[in-house]
Amino acid sequence: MEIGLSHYLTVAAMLFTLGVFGIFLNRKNVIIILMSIELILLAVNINLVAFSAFLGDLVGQIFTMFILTVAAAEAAIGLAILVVYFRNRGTIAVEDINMMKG
Amino acid sequence: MTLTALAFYAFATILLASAVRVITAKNPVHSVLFLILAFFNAAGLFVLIGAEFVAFILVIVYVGAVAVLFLFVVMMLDIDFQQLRSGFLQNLPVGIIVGLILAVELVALVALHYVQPGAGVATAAPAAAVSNTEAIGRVLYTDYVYAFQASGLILLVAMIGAIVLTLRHRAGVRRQQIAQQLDRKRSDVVAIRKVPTRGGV
Amino acid sequence: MADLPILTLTTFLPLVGAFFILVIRGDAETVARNARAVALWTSLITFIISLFILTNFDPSNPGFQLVEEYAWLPSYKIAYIKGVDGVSIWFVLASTFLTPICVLASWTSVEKRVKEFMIALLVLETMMVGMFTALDFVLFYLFFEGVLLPMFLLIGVWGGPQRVYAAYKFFLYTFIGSVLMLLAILAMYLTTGTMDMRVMLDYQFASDLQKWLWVAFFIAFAVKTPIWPLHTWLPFAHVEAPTAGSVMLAGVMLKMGGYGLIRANVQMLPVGTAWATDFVFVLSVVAIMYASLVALAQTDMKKMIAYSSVAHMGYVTMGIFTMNHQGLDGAMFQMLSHTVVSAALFLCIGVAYNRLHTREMAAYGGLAHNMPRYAVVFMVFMLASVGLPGTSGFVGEFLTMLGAFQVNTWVAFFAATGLVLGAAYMLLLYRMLFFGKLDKPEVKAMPDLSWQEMAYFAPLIAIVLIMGVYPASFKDVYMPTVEKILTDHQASLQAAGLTAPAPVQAASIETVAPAAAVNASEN
Amino acid sequence: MQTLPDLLPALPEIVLACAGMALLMIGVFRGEGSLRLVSWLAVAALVVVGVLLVQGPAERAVTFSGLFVSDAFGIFAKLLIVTASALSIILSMNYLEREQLARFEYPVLLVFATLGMLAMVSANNLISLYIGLELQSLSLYVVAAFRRDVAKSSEAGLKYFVLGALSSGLLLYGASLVYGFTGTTSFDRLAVMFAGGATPPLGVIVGMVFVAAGLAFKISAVPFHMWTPDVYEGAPTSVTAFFAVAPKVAAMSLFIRVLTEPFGHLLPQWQQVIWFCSLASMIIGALAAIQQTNIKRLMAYSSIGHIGYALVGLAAGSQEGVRGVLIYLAIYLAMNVGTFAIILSMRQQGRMVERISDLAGLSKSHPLMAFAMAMFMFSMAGVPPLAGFFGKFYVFMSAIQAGLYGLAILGVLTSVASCYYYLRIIKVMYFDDLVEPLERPGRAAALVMTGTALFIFPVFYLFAEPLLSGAGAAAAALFHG
Amino acid sequence: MEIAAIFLPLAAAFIAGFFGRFIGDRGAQIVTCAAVLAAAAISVMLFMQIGLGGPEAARTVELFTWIDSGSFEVSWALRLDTLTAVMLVVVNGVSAMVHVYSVGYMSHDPSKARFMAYLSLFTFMMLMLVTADNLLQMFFGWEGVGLASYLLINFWFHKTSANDASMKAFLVNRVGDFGFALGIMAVFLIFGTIQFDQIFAQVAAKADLSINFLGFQVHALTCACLLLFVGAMGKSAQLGLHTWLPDAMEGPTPVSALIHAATMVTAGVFMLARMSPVFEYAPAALSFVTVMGALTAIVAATIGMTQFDIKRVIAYSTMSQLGYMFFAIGVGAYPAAVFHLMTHAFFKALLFLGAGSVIHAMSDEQDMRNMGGIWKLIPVTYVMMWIGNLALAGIPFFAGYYSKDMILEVAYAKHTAAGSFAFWLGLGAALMTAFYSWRLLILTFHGRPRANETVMAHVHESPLVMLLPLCVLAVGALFSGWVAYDWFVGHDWAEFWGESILMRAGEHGTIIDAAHHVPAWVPLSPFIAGLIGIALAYLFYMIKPDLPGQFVGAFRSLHGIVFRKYYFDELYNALFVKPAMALGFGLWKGGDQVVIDGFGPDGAARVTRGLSVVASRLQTGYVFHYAFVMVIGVVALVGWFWFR
Repeated sequence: MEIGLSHYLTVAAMLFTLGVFGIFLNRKNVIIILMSIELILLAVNINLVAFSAFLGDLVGQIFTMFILTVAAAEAAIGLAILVVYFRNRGTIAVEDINMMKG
Repeated sequence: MTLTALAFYAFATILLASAVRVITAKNPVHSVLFLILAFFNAAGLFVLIGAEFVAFILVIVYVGAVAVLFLFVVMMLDIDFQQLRSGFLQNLPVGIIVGLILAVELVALVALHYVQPGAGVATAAPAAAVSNTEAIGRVLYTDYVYAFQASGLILLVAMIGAIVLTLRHRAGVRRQQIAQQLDRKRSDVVAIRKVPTRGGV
Repeated sequence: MADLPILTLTTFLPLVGAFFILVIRGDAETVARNARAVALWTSLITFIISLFILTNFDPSNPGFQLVEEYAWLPSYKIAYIKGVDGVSIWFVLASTFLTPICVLASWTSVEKRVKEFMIALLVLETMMVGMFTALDFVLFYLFFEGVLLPMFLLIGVWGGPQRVYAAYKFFLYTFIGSVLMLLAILAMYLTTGTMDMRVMLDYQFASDLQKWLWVAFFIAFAVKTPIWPLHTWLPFAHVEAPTAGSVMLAGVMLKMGGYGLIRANVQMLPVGTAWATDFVFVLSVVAIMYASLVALAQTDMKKMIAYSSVAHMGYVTMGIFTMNHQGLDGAMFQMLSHTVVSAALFLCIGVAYNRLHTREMAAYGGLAHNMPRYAVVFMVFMLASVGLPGTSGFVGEFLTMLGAFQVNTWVAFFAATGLVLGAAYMLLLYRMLFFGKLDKPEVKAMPDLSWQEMAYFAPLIAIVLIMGVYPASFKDVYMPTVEKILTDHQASLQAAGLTAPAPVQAASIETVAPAAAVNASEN
Repeated sequence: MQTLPDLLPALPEIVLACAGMALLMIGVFRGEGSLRLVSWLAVAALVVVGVLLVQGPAERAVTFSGLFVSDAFGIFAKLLIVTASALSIILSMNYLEREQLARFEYPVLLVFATLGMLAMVSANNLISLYIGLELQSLSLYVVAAFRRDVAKSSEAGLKYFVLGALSSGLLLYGASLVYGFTGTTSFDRLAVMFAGGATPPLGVIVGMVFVAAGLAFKISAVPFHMWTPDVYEGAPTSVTAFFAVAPKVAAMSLFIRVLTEPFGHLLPQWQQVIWFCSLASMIIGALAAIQQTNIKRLMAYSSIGHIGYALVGLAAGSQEGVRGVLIYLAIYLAMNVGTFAIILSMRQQGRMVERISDLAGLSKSHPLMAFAMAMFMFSMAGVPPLAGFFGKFYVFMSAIQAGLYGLAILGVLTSVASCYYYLRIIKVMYFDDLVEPLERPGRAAALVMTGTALFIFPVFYLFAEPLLSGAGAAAAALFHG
Repeated sequence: MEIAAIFLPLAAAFIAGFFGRFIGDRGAQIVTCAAVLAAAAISVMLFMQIGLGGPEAARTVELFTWIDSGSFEVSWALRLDTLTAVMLVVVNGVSAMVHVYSVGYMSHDPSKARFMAYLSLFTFMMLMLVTADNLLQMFFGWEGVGLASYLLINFWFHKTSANDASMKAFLVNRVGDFGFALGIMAVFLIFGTIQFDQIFAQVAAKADLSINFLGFQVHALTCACLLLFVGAMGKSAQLGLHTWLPDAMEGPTPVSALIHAATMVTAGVFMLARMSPVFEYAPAALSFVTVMGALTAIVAATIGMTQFDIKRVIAYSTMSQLGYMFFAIGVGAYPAAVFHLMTHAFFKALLFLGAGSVIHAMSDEQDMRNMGGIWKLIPVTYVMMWIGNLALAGIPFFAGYYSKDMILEVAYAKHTAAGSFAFWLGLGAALMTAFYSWRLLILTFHGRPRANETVMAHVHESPLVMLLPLCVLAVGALFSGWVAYDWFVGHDWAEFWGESILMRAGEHGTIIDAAHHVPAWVPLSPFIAGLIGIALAYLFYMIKPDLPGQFVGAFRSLHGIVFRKYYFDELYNALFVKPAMALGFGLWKGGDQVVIDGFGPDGAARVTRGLSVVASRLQTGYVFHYAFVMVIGVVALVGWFWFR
């Protein structure tokens, strides 16, 4: 059985789903949410790289690199915000993040 | 079953399994470690598919920087893991249903509906003789210079942001002022007074 | 004067006055005094200028006159077009005529925030005049809705205890009605490619489209008019509004609905009109009887007059949709008459309210003893409201019923019950206020009309009587237009392949004895 | 040999980027207390950019290997963005100083955010789209949490960040699908591919939906709006003022460009999506706002509603529709900036207040301010004769033209419902009694509120035509072929 | 000249009403009396000129256009023909007497000027009514007199009972006017005009038309006539719409004399006479008129026998006499009706003014049970009342004899079921008329005094200014029948009436001609009935004063019904007034507030608020919920494309 594009895409799709799943099922720890986001981005990257390879087109890989760059920056900012939040509230439990609602 | 297939399934399985652990692990430290594992496996997949450069970047940038940063923050925040332990998932059933629908939609999409786009789309098709890394290098600073520069700005913003948000000048924190220390003269600091005896202070 | 853009001048002069009031500075007393003076003079000058509209108007010409046209938003084919014809001219004058009266009526009764009050009043005038003179649909809509803003504030800031509810209800109710009209206007624009109402008047819209458009316009104007069952905002708005607000509301704003019905529904959408005539008849008749009965049950005098307005406007809608000479003519006249009479009645109530600060009828009684002048004034308007022949109220009411009788005797029959019911509640009101023993000390202390009050009642009385005895003085101005509307209506119905809904109509329009209405039987 | 790309079309962006870095340096070297200087310099830079935009060539120019496009549409949108940014920087200075937030990074971050927005508007490729979007978003995440010692602010930042990252993920996933199913990320090529009129593969459509979802998040269209109220409430008010306008305009412009240029021929496919989002936004915006007591939160729902109306024009998918949206955005900008100028002036006894009831009796203590606010509220409600009406007017016109009768009817009905809460503010200001007067507004705020108020009423009336024709040209640029 | 006759009272009313304060009470009295007297003099001259000058003297004076709407054209105009001339004399004549009388009667009232103004205003309105050359102007006068009546009944507006009575009068009249207005519309629909000349010219041609009224295909002229008759019923207090008339006695007595006896209430008769050319072609309508008239005559007479208020008795008598006039019209004898109208005006005004004089003498006491034994104290009044009653009872050679006999004769001569019905009822009513007339006389003037002593001490004859009008009217009551018999219904009638009244000839010529050929017992019967009535009254109240009590005791239930006026007021209250109020209240609270507002604006607002609570609850504040919503959104949208 030849490993084709669909296999990669399926893996990516499942990974993406897991990432999404992680975000909205997690109630305890914001960091997990940030990691879920990393999973989503990873899924996107797998998708892009797989497409790129099977299309014989480099754009996907270039795109992936930019995504990696931006994701790193995003992680930095996300963690910074998290730290600020933690300093203010002394918790990072997702359930506690609801001072504002309605 | 070829070796590639075997490798693919191995990487893919470990990748997904560790992803599951990432979101289910009770201890965030474990989550981070599983995340790193996932990254490694994804890099493996990239290598399998022939995208070495991206794979390296993934390992270097992600595992080396991002994941470690996560770990660092997790450690730093000093969270009471016991408190965080108890279960998630109040709306698990609905969540699972939605998640399953999403998975089915996406998987079915790529598995059943994939059509190779028409020919003649490859703009930056790597020449046969050129390695993956070189091919990327050729376009990254030419065709994609705009995006490259812009992502530089993004990193700059991230830097500014991180500093703005987390850097604090604490009042009353004493710092070592070497020049000042060296510059100190005895006369500035020590005053000798004659104390009369039995007079009290 | 003829060369000046009189209509524009009339429209925006109050705004200029409002601006001057805005920049008045000084201590509260001075500001109030100056604001009143400026408002009075501005509105008086506006009224005088608006009289030139009348003198420059050629009554024999049924089309639009004094037309002013400027490019405004050419990229959307929206222009600044103004003009008057027989249908609109009186409403312009009514607006400019009532505003100074309102200023006078608020002279002493409005004590807080006089400056803002006068500004709101003048802005209101601009909006009303603008609406009646607009010939571009966007302009029309702008002014039509623009009326809501000052009125909302008038009710909300200077109103009675329930003013907030009333203001909201008024605003949202009328707003929801007119947004649908906006869509209809857009649809018409997209069909004709212009916002020029003159073009739309001549345009033959597709029959199916006409019905939809008709419904949209009708809802908007039915709320404004108001037609049962879309009337419930009116009692609250009237009751809570300050006197000037009620006067403007009853005097002019309700006429916007009637004017719109004639202008848009009848003139532009003849097929829709023919299609919906019976429906409107039912609503009108229900309005007349229902509102009259409800008025009978009121103890608050403003509310009673408010419900009487609903009933009287029921005659208007009924008259309009008879689409015969007497009906349409009567509807126009009824609107004019109602303008004066209801405005005057609210002013009358204002007189009592200013002295005793209650609108409960039971709180009064026996006023005829100590306020004979007031009693006479009120009596005149009460009788006009009842529709006594010789007053303005009779002519319109009778003509509309006469028109309706030719179309459908049921309609006329039920409408005529309004004669009885209308008399019942008005007499009840008058009796509660003026008759009986004068035994309440605070009522006894009420002084009779001041000269200032007489000054604004006198012209109103004169108009009521002139309209009643020699209606031609008012009718001649719009008759050619009414005739043109009717002939156009027939022509477009024929063009659409529809004959007139009833042979009666054709007969009465051709000024032949309506023998066709009466089937010769062999006996 | 590779030649230097044509930089001229991107001149405004380049200038702004350089200016941003220069401002950063100035701030760093001058240290504390340089907020005002940096802010004014930032404003100056934005003005320069504005001038460059106006003076620059209006015809379509593509550069940076097709990653970047400059056209009349972009220029129109960028002008709006630059204006909004400049005004919000002006408005924020006083606020920041009084709230002990006077740090020079703030204007710098706003400049970078603005730069990101300009890049978004000019994106001609999914990659440049993403990069621009992230440049903007990252800056905004930071400023949302800018008031780092206040829990609400950091919560706002956190929520915004988490959901923003999720939306980026969605967008990227969609982009990857589009790329995979078509083989290209270039807008021009995508447009050519779909020009045939054949039904595209499902993958493209799904990808497009994901991309649309990502962008809908940025404009806070329902159901991707959930972050908006919390972030608006939690973020520092000056940030909220900024959020309410510039990013909305940018994201909306980008949304328009994406849907009309590369996916322009897929109108039948995305029309329903936009139809749904539009309707849902109008309804949620109108309904949820009624319950609010916090004026910032109210403005959040109001902006959701407004986006719904703007989307009505987009749902029409026609040149007229786009034109309507652009006009809507321009008017929306004026109303919002003006309103926030007033909200930023809501101070009692030296502290900010943000409850609606704090406005009670404003018409007595500050009649002109109350009047301006009333104008803004009526305008937002879309009551003629204020400019807000014209915004709705044009979008609904295009909706009817496109046959979207149901959307138009429901739209106008929700506009009545939304009227309810706008009227409530007026009611509080005019009908309620004065409890405690607000402090006098600062000069900058007063100027801005006067200016915008004048714009939405007399100025717009007399000089609307240039705006309308400008929007017309901008819309035409998108439908060039 | 004719303009002066009509507008002098208006001018007087205006002056007295608005400038009463400046010219004083005396001035107002002088102005109004002078104006009306002058008008009366002119009226007599006009009568000479037109009534006696032959048909060619009839003319119409156009003043100016009133309403002009398409084919609907109405002018203010004065139509002067014999009918009008007769009415002018009656109206102006009686009015002048009442004006003069009022000067004395109202001498203690503080608002004399107002009273005189109202009276003059009424006179003007009545004149407008009778000179109308079209239905609408008649309607103007019609409503105008209603207004004046309203004002005058309510003259003492501090009295609640007067308030009630005036409102009732206005409203009941409005019910009639409702029919009148519809009738005018029907006439317009049929003839295309409402001008009398033009209508009359077309009647014959339109005789066979039918019209769709309220879904029924009915004979056009009958329909129009019946509608007009509803108007007449209201104004002339015919059975069904009569309830206001007795209550109207709340007004000052001169008012009752002028308005509620002599002039206004006869407007219905006048209108039907005026419309005679149309009614002649609507026999079914005429039959209805006959029956209604006859019923009114008898019912009113029965009630009149039981009442104790002196004015009410006369009021019921008026109603009864109006019934006579109507059945005369019903059988087609318009001249007879107008004849009775004229004579009745004189003797009924005389009776009322006499009653006023009695009341004046008795210090405003109206209940006959508190009178008695005063005939020596006020002899002139006593004589006047005798004259009036004799005329009323139809005793030969008094005015009433001629007219009432004539009416009964024509009813008999009609030889139809309705005619005979009317004849026999009329005969019965004549008996009762005589009975209650003498009951009134005896109770008021004879027997022992039942008033208290202070009242009795003050009993005095009225001043000359009051007695003089009485005398003038008495002359009318004595001689008007005899003088006018030949003109009105005698051998000169055709020449006298000219074209102002149309009667179609039957087999014996017109009905008037036929009436001259009835059997001899017919003209005698009313006289005999009258004598029996007088005798009974004498028996009951003079000879055996306890007989009435026994009688009432024997027929308690019957008497109860009659005494309570057949429960019309109660019935109407229960049937119309209360339900209307209840309905109004119900529609207001239930219809407006619960249904319309509940399902309309308030309901919408409530639903909106409810939804808004739901909408803001969706905003939980939890970031995972937000993400969840986003994901659901995406899944749904994608799913939609999947399953589209």
